[in-house]
Amino acid sequence: MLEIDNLSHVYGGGSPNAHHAIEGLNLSVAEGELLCIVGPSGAGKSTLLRSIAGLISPTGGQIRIEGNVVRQTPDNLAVVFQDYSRSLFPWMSVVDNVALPLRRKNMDKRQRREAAHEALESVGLAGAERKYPFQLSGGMQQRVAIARALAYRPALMLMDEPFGSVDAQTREDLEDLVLKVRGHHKMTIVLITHDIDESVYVGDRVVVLSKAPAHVVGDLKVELPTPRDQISTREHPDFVHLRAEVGRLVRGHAAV
Amino acid sequence: MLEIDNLSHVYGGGSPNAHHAIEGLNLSVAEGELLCIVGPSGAGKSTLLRSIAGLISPTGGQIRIEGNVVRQTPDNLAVVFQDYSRSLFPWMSVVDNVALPLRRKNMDKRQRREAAHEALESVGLAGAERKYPFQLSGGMQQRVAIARALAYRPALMLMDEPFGSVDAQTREDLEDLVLKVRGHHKMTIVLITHDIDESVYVGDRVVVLSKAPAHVVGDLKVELPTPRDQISTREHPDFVHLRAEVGRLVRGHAAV
Amino acid sequence: MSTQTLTARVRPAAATRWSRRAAGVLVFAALIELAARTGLVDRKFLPPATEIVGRAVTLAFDPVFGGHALTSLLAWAIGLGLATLIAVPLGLLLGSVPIVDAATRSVVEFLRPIPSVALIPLVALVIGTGLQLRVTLVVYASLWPILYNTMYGLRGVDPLAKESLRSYGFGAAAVLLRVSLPSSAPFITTGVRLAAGVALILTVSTEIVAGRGEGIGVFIFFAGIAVPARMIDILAGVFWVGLFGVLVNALLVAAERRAFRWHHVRLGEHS
Amino acid sequence: MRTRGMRTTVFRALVLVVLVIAWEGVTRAAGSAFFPPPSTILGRMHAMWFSGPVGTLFLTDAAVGNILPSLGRMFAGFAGGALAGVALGLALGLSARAYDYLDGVLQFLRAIPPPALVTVFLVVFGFGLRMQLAFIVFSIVWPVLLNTADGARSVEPLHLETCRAFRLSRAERLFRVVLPSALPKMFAGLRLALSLSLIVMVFSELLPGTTNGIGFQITDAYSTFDLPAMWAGIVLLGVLGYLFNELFLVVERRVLAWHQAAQGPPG
Amino acid sequence: STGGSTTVSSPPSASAGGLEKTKLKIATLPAIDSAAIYVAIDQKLFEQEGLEVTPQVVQAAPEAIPMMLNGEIDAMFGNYVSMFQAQDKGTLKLRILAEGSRAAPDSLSIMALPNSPIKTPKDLEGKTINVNVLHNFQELALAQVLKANNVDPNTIKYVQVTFQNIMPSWQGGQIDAAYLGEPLVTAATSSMGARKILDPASGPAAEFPISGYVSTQDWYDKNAKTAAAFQRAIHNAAKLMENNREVVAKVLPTFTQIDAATAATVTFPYFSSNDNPVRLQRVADWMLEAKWLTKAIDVKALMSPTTSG
Ligand SMILES: Nc1ncnc2c1ncn2[C@@H]1O[C@H](COP(=O)(O)OP(=O)(O)OP(=O)(O)O)[C@@H](O)[C@H]1O
Ligand SMILES: Nc1ncnc2c1ncn2[C@@H]1O[C@H](COP(=O)(O)OP(=O)(O)OP(=O)(O)O)[C@@H](O)[C@H]1O
Ligand SMILES: [Mg+2]
Ligand SMILES: [Mg+2]
Repeated sequence: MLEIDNLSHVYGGGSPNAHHAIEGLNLSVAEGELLCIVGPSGAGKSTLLRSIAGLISPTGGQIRIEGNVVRQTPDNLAVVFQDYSRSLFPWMSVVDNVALPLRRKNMDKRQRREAAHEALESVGLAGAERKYPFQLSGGMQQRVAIARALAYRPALMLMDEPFGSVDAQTREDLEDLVLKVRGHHKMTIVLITHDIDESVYVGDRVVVLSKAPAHVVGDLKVELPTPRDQISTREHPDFVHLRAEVGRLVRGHAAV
Repeated sequence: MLEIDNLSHVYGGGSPNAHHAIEGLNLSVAEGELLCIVGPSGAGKSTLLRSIAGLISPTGGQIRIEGNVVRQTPDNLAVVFQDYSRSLFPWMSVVDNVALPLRRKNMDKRQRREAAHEALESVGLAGAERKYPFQLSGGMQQRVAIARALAYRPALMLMDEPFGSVDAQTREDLEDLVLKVRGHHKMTIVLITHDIDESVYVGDRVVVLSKAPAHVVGDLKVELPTPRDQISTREHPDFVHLRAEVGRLVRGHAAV
Repeated sequence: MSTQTLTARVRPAAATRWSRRAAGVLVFAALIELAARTGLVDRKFLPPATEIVGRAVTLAFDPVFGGHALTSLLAWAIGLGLATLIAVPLGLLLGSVPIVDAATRSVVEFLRPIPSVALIPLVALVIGTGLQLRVTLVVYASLWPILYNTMYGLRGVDPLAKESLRSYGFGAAAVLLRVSLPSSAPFITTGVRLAAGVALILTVSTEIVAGRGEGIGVFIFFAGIAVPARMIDILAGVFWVGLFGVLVNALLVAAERRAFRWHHVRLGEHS
Repeated sequence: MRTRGMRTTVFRALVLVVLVIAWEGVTRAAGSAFFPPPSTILGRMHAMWFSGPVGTLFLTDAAVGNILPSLGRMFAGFAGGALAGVALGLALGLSARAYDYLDGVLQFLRAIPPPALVTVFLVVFGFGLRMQLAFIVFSIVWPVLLNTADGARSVEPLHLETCRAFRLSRAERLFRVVLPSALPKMFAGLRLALSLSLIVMVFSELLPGTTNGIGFQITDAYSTFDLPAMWAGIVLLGVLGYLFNELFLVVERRVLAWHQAAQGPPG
Repeated sequence: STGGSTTVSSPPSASAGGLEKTKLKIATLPAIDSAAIYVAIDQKLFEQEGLEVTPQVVQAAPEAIPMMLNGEIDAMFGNYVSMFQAQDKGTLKLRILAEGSRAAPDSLSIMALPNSPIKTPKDLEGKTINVNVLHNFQELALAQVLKANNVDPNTIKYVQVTFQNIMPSWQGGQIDAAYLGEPLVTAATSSMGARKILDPASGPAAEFPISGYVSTQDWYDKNAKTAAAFQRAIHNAAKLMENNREVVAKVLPTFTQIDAATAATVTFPYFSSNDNPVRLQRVADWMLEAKWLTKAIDVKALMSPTTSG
């Protein structure tokens, strides 16, 4: 579904303090796969995600989605940004924020509202529909951003640290929610996370990026039994083993 | 050092959709203590922090710092906001962002720069001084906010999920950094976190808040050997026990 | 500068605010009154405030003055409305398509500093001198504040908000209408408020120079060519113009507060 | 980057040339005395202002005696108006108290047509330069004032909270936080005020007692029906406005570099 | 209360047929000089000619030229100096329909305040004097009179001051002597005790022609008979006004800001009851002498012979 070929990205190209964020990165994601990306802070993960979404154009290499080179934002894509609070529209209520992208779908107003409502409920924000983003706590805002992406039911979902601001319990619920939705609607998901346990728990595959300039230094298939379960999966010996493996890769390359 | 007496906060008081964020919260923090606060998303943790910092005035109860009722922002206080990216000034370079609050201290320009430089180095941003916030990754911005608070060397430091956006390795480094600084400069620290392991690892005490309206449902003293160590402390039987205890408290009250 | 205290940005009670406003206005009026009564300025040329207001009140019941006022009002309203209708879309275009901005900038910047007085004979020749002359000049002058506030407002839109919508496959036009426009709407409204004042000034000024018999400006002109000049009438006319300006501004501010509640509440100005 | 800048410059010049040619064509075809073709206007501009000796940079006496005083008045008025607008705007934007006290009066003054108050200005300020400057300042202060107030009021709340948390002094908060974040909006007001100051400069030269200036030449030309001379004045104003604006943009780009960079490419 | 319209003789037969146009819009100024047209309306003189004239007050004469060019009005009342300048610059192909006003003694005046050191015309040398519009008939006439009084006109500094601001500028000392027209002359004399220094409409500039009714050559070519009828009505009005202050005083408050009391006392200009190219040629010649014209103007060619009795 998604192929990344020798991707490079340089910020401020030409200037003396140009920054090579990504260099020679190769990666491919199969249809329906849930790929987790982990890597040190400032590696270039968000840059990679923005490139896939067609929001910035790479300075080298190519990204293809279903065979088509990404030149602008591909159809049927949803992004949960790392800076979730700024990605919400302050002039709209929470439910309107979630419903807005659904205008791209063939839905009438009532259907959009319903879908938005349902998505908000699934992230535990049933009572907050009529509030404005600034009236919500950080974690609640983050969940609105997740609900917006989920309601959209994209073919490809890109999530940049989507669960960073919620408490442990909610986080587990959201992980399971993503797994459930993925199963129902055959989405392909690329999820960036700093939580190594999380990457192994939700991922079909975990890719480890190096420090900047980012490239792939580890690519592990996660073959844990499905459906996953917060208690049994995390106790599975493979889980413990994979987690340690990913941890080693991240640490090893962060220190370089 | 810090005493909170029967604190309440209602948002939008008077209006039909008033929100009781905090109700009847009592808490006291000793000089030099590192208190961790955990609780479900939307509980009212950030609200509590803002009240302590004198940024909002509580609708009920009282907060005292060193015996004085907080009416405006107390002296010698530093805050790391949850919405770190918005709390940085986009028109200033990273080093200027960190150096700005130091004008309150008796330092000349060179000293301020040096202190800022040192703080940035300690959070692993030695190369990024001359960049502007928008040129940094999410995790790097968060570390700038931390560096700004650290460089200030406040008597009371309030941190709202300060390590949410950094990778596992960096997170551990920053935890140790906070512990180290605290030891050197006798700060009192209140730290909000969603990571239960983290709360037990860095905290002298962990307070668990309930769902909104927030009040204290658990208050555990952490009596682990110091100095703490990422590997041995986390393997300590007390650690494992405390972690489970905090987890139970959070989950129990999140579900209510 | 009260932000250092806890009550920062909490707006005081409406009664307090209105009494402060009234105090401000009274002090201003008292200054004029004093200047005239103490002979600081010749009261032939600046009569005391009480006399001005007294005359203004009687004017309010004068049907001739009412006719003048209605004429001016009509030109003002049409001019400001047209200016808004032209300038907002134009600002959106210039602010979002750099190539259009680049192409038109030299022309726009060339036209902007041309004073409307110099244009009066030219416009009069081409389109005639009735209401259309006034309206044209009003549109020409009040276009700019709206245009520039729209363009500068667009620049302040959070790029991440725009990216959010783009990532869902919305095109440039949709992003412009659904993100950039609402996000910069408060600042555009400030531009409209500015333009409302400019339009008022232009309406009356054009009438003073070339009113063709109707409008508050003509009333002022005639009061000026009397011997001796009826300063009291001039200033009473000015008083009504100023009062109308205050009224329009208050209405626009109130409308803005309603329409962009999210903006003001977020900024902590609880109303 | 640089080549793109070059290309837009060339493009803009091209647009300008095409427009001037069209203008020439249309006015020649129309043949109205009120609309002389640009070639005639340019000829007149040259004869009037730019055919002087090398020693004065080709400026004629008329140019030195009219353009320079006008520019002086304009810049002095602009500086005064900009300063007053920024100061008042900040006060209004930051202090609810100042806003309440001043709002009514300022909104009243803002709507007043200056031509109606010429006599009052004359009595208060007297003939000549002082009155002219007062006139310019009074007219151009409003866009700066309103936009500055808007900018000062819309500072990101978390920035202000950060200031308070770190107990920055008022001056630091004002100069390091409020001002920079209001700056983009202030610049919109300043840019409006700049061209407005040219316009009002012309108006001010219609005031009693004026004996020189571009505006004076324009009105004198029209009252004697010397339309090419009037157009010469208009074109000169346009050119000056264009040049000042370019200069302004250079300053703005420098001052707001962070803003433009943080905003990313437009669109 | 009509001023006796029956005394005016006019050939009604001439108006009966053949007028190209019967409804006319004429731009006038809110000043005494424009009185003839209002008297003609008031006394139904236009009616007798088969014309229906609507005056359109404008605030300054140059404003009316675009209106005339685009057909909003048929003719206008304007001062000759401006009109000749427009003719000279090619802005307008001028046609004078009828003469209007000429300066009468004491209708214009150079005045000084009671405590001013200016006593005689000679004292005006190097002084600042106001005019309504620069380079216009005020300067033209005064220059001739000053020369006749042995004063160098080139030493005078003229500043343009709008009507309304003459008094404050004068009292504020920003002008040394004031160049006033009626009704200011009367007002300054009575209320401020101002002294007359010089009459700019005396000597060589006596009965100096100030303003007239003009249209474009183009309009005249299409409406020759209407123009003749218009001229007759204006001349008849002027005749009526010659010995009859009341007809003038009656109309003044309707289009100027002069009240009835003032109207009864002010000095009127002369209203021309026939057209005389010779006296008008003087204006053009002086303008040429002052280099306000680039070439000579043959005024006669712009005028029609007087057709009224
Ligand atoms: N607009 C920009 N201009 C210049 N440099 C940039 C820009 N955006 C990002 N960078 C640099 O690119 C590098 C990668 O940034 P990116 O945001 O992709 O990191 P990341 O892997 O998402 O990190 P984190 O986990 O901290 O969010 C960083 O070093 C950052 O400084
Ligand atoms: N400005 C506001 N107006 C109205 N309600 C608010 C406002 N700010 C916060 N709230 C509400 O108060 C509650 C507590 O918010 P707070 O930000 O303190 O939560 P939190 O514990 O920090 O949550 P999180 O862990 O998600 O950041 C939330 O339910 C939120 O909706
Ligand atoms: Mg990132
Ligand atoms: Mg929070």
